[in-house]
Amino acid sequence: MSLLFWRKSALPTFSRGGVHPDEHKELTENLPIEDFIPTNVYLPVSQSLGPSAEPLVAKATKVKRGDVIARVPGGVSLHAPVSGIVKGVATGPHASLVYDTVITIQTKPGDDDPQFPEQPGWQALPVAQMLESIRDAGVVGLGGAAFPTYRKLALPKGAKVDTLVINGSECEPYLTCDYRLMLEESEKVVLGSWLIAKIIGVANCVIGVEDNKQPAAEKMRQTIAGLGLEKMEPPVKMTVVVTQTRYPQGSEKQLVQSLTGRLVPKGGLPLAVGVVVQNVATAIACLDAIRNAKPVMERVLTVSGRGIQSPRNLRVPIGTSVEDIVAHCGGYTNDLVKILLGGPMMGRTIADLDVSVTKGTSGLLFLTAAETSITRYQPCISCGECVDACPMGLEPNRVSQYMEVGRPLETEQFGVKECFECGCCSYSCPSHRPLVQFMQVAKAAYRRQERKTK
Amino acid sequence: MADAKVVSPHEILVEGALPADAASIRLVRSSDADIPLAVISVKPGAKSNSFLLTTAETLNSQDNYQLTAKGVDQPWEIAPSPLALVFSVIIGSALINNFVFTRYLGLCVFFGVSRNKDTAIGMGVTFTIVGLLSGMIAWALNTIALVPLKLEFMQIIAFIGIVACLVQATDLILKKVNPILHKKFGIYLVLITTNCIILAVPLLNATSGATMLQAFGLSLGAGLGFALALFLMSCAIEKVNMAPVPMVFKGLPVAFIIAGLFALSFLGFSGLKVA
Amino acid sequence: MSEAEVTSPPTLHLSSGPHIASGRTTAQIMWMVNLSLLPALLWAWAVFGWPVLAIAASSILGCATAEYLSCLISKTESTLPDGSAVCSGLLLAYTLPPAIPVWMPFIGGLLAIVFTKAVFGGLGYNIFNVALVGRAMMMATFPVEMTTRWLTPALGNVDAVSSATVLAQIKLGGPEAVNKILATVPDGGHLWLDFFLGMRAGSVGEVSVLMIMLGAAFLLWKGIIKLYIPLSVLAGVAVMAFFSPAPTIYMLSGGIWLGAFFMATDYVTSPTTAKGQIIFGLGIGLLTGIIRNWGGYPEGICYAIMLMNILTPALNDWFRPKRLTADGVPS
Amino acid sequence: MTCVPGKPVVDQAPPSGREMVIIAAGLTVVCLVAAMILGGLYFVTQPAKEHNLHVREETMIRGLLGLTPQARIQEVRRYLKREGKDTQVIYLTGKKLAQLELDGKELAALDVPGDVTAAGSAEAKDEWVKKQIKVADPEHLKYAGRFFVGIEGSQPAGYVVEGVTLGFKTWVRFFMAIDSSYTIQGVEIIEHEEDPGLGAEIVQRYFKNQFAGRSLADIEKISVIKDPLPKDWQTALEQLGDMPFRPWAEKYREMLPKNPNIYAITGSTISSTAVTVGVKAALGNFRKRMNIVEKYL
Amino acid sequence: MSEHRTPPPVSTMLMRGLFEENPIFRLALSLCPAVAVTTSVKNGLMLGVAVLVVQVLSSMSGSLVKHIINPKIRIPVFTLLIAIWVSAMDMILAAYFADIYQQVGLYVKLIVAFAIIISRMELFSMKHSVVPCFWDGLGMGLGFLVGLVLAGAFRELLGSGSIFGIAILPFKPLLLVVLPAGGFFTIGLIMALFNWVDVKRGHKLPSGGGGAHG
Repeated sequence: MSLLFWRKSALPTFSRGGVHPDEHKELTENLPIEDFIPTNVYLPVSQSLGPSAEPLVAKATKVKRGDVIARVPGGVSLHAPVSGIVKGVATGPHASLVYDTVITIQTKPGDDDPQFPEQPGWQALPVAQMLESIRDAGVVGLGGAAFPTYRKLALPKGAKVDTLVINGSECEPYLTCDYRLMLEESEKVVLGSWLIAKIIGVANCVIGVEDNKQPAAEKMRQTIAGLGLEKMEPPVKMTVVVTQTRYPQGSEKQLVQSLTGRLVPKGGLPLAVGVVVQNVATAIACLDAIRNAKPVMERVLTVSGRGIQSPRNLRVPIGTSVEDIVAHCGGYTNDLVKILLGGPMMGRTIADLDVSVTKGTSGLLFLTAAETSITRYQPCISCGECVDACPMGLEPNRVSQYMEVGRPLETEQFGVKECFECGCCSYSCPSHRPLVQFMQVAKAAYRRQERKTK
Repeated sequence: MADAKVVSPHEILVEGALPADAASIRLVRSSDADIPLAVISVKPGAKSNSFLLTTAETLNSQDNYQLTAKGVDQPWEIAPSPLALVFSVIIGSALINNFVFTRYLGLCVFFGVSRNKDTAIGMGVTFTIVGLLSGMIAWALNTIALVPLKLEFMQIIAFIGIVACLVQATDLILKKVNPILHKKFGIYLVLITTNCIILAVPLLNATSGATMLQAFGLSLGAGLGFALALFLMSCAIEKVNMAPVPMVFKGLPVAFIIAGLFALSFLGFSGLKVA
Repeated sequence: MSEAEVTSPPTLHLSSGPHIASGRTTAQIMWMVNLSLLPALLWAWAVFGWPVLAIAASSILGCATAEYLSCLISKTESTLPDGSAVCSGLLLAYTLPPAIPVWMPFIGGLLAIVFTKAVFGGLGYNIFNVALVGRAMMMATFPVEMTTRWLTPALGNVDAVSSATVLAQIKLGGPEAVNKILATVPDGGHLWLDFFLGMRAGSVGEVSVLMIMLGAAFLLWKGIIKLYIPLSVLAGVAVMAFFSPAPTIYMLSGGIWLGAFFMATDYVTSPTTAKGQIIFGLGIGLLTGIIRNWGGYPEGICYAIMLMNILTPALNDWFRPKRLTADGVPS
Repeated sequence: MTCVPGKPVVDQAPPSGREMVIIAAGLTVVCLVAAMILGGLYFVTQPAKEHNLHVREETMIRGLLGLTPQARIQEVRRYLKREGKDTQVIYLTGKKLAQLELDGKELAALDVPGDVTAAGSAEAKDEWVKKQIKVADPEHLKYAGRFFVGIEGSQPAGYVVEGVTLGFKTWVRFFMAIDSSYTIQGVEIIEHEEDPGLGAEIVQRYFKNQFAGRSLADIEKISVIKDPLPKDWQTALEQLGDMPFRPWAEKYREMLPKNPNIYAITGSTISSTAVTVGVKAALGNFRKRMNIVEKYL
Repeated sequence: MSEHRTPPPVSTMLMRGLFEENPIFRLALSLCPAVAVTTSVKNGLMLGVAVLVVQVLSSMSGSLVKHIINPKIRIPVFTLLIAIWVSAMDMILAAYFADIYQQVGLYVKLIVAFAIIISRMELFSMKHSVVPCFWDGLGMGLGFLVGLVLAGAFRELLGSGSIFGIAILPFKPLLLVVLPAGGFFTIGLIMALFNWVDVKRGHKLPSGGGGAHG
């Protein structure tokens, strides 16, 4: 795959590592976003990183679309994605926490449901108020991390930021929701980006799009030109940069390097090199929050894989259960072996269909045995594929060897602490070694040790 | 003093005035000074006042020769340069006849200390220094006292005494002079006394009647060779420690097999001629 | 709303990501290497005749037997299908003189697998290249057969006259031997062409540089090997060729190409980073030259690779991949 | 501490001054006693060692030359005296100590007392010679080589020369037996470090016995060839035995002219050539030296 | 230290050195000669006997002098004792067994550095009287001797095709076995064999491999 001279494209990209798995985007990339509203939504209260939220409703409460139903004290809120009746507040399954408090709402649309019209003068709101709106709207990073956006945008004092990077890379195979958003709602993306730029006070915004999404890049360019951002107040210079299609192009550190050439220091954030990164979907959410005072109630996700009868790009209320989506998409095929929340590289498997969509769910993949890898792993043959694939320049092979003999606390020298678990190593390993898992366990061992010494 | 050296198996390059006719030149191997070697021709060399002698017999650059010429007072002594000599002894004892892999000496310490790379380096450095010192002292004692006084039967006792005293002395001095270094290398000093290489070097020197330079070369080469072996072994052991070695081979058996494979690789150096 | 009745799904697999893989497997790599070795074997068969196939079979059988038995004894699943034992056997056969008694490669393969691989826990844990240890062991065990059983190549009818390899002749005879060799080339013939194509006495699989290049090109195309090691090996040898009376012969014979492209690039026993690989390759090249020019063996690359194999763990420690951190310095 | 279990001495409290004296005195006494015991043993074993060595060499020489039990073996030792440009060669034979110029001109010659001649040990002889020849620095007078004369009755029955040659790895030391017409009677390898299976084959009869029966003229023309050893020739060489000076089988004599060259050991041309070159040189040098030293024997 | 412990039965003392605490294969002490001189049975036997004698004499003399030496200089005195016996052995072998001595001479001299001897003096002679020391020394020495002879026999048989210089192997010997590398392989294999026997007998393997482990 990689000869001595392996860069085949002149497009910008990150300096080392990365893989290029089969994209499989053709399954959904030409399908417009469809709306789907299920009869019931199941809302786990924990929807963002950080402390968990407390439910504010009880059984039989009538809720309207946009009502706050749970809140993290002093933090982001969870809103009712549909109008209806709370059927229960009880322990239920959560995509990643296994169990959580789940609010179940039966959908019952009413005539007086809020419509969230455009707020007058929204462009001129003070920054502090904008941040408040973002917080109240429950905006979190919709790329998957689900980090509260207001916290990311509230820059620490003295932080020097000069560039906003909008992440339209969508480097995970199968996923096409961001692509569809850029095509269908490019104006919202651009305006949202402009808003974020205004909030963090930068005049330069770069939108990174991988070259397998050329139509989206073209659309974005046209939209930017059409909107005339230079003339708006404040003026923002917005450019679309097409990058190489190479996983993990969408990872913050890699994207910052691809687009600005800057290297984020070890253990640091892009902020350290004057960059803030936001996902395209998050930009839209920010725009909704400020322009329409509309909280995050729904999200666009890709339902794909050969294990589902009809793949779709869906806009669903937060809390839509996998089971309802499966039913909506025609059911699964018989050779289904794995259901994933997220992309195939970093997504998580789920055990049952009663899990529901959270704010961070960007995809729902139904993989068949032919698509996924279920093999026993073999000894490391030191081929170095993982070292070549690691975008951070770590040595997963050696970490795995140390882990196999139970020496996790000697692996820092190979960089485990810098691993962000993109999965390139495991993907490229011909011996199918669970390298990311080894890295995770090693990191856990260090965390445990740090806890003990504290 | 005019210089002369063997430049190829049949040629000697001589600097200085030399009669042009081969008959008036007498070239002998120093150990066979009574048998002249036939000189075929004398030609002017590339540099001015230098001559190239061609001989019928094959010359050896490691050997000593003597060249005399009619009308020239000083004879030319042709000997391998001391530096080359020491170098060849060092390479010989460190690589070609590595004490660990071809003479099997120092194995206890070798297998004991090679578990960890840092320890291996520490031991290697300490050993090389102490080994060089003890080798030279033992050589001096042997040449100055034991041989002239016909006390060769005391060699073993004398050499082991020197090693023990030297280790103790180094320990004391190091403790006083550089406590940090002592803390780092002190533990290895105790182990050195149980390493048979340190005893084998003076014994070999005594048996072969080595000159000071040879003794120096052998002591240094043995130390370096041991340090190298230790380091390489520690690298391998670190790797093997992560391997699912079959149970009966765990520990020493597999270490021996690695040593065997090392010895096999070091065969590549056999027959190496260091000029 | 629901359009289909959702029944309980089939057994779902739970695992953490990534859930897709590159599709390459260890066995695939090994068998591709085996495939890439075939041109050289075909050439050997063409110029040396049937015995070379017997040698290859014997050596593969030796390796496979040892591999099978070691799996049997350690009660683990047989690792024969992964093709690595076959690969070792094939490579071992390539380093042997074509007229060696057929039972010897069997012994060599057997010993090589046992002492280099089985004892250490199997594929991936060996420190030395299995095939080369096999050759070195055979060299020590059957020194006469390993140094004298050469065949003069002839397309069609095999000339069974044994002679020393060209490098051995040069080592013994010096410049005069070179002249003698040059004199054997008919007017209008090209010595280098004979060597490049493989019309010379040599080990089974290394005589034809062209065939080795073909195999290597396949591996390069498939991305199984990279050029760092082979190129630096060749560069190292090229430096040392200046000391030789016949640089062309020096560069085109003695198994350098086989060693550079197929032995030194063995994943398990070579460093993983580019820098480490370059140092590794240069080390092999220079050591080969040292052994050839001043040492006891006319070919030398076998021991050079083994000696550098010893250093591989250290090279992996010394040459770390460049981290994607601001200072880019591995901590 | 891998090798010596138990506490190392250094861990204990340092001894007091008084204790130190006692310890030192004790150690000194022990050392002295040890030295005395070993010295005594040395005086017992040293002569035995030398005697045994002498006997071994004599047995080998007798065998090589095929001497009768009554025959006597006389060692001839050669020394070089070098002072400045002046070099002299000194021979110690059974009768004379001859001090000669390099070209053979006699400078001095004295009779050797019987006890020195008979002494088995080389050391005794060297010491006696050093007493007779005055040099400024003992380093200036050096032992340079030796050969043996086998004497039947009062006539020399043959000579054995000690020679060295540089083999594939290190020096190869050999004995070469010669009769009075400079025909080689046999070659015996005394010491070598060649590779087993390869160069080490020089000790095999089929190789070393190839030199037997060659005259000086034969040897001067001899070269090493890499052809395979003919089967019948090999059989003859094997049958010749280690100690070949016996009435040779007619067959062997017939075969010798058919094989004028030395067949190299397969795979060890360097070692084979080295021994051949060594034998050639040793024989040539011996003849030159015999011209000078013969009259002192 | 002056109290004598009750010595174990003679058979135990003898057998201990042969198997359980075999100085070469179990304790992994004094490995150098095990590889170096075992190219033939004869060499192994000769060095084995030398070690046996030195071991017995050193153990006994150590036991004799243990009351009169200052504990602070115990190790130097023990070393000296060993050196005396080794020197004596060396001279005797050089004088009367010159041909084998030529091959094993250096290793005879190096017996002085063999850890097995001083460790037995430390562990056993310090606590027991002369007679048990004799048996213990004999056991350890025999263990060493048997180890050397075993390795020597294996290597001579496979590597030279003979035993005691008498050719018995019908096929071409494997030269590798007499080379340095072969020595290491042989000892490694015999050690593995000892481990295997131990596993079969239901013992646990020594965790440290006798002080040195890979």
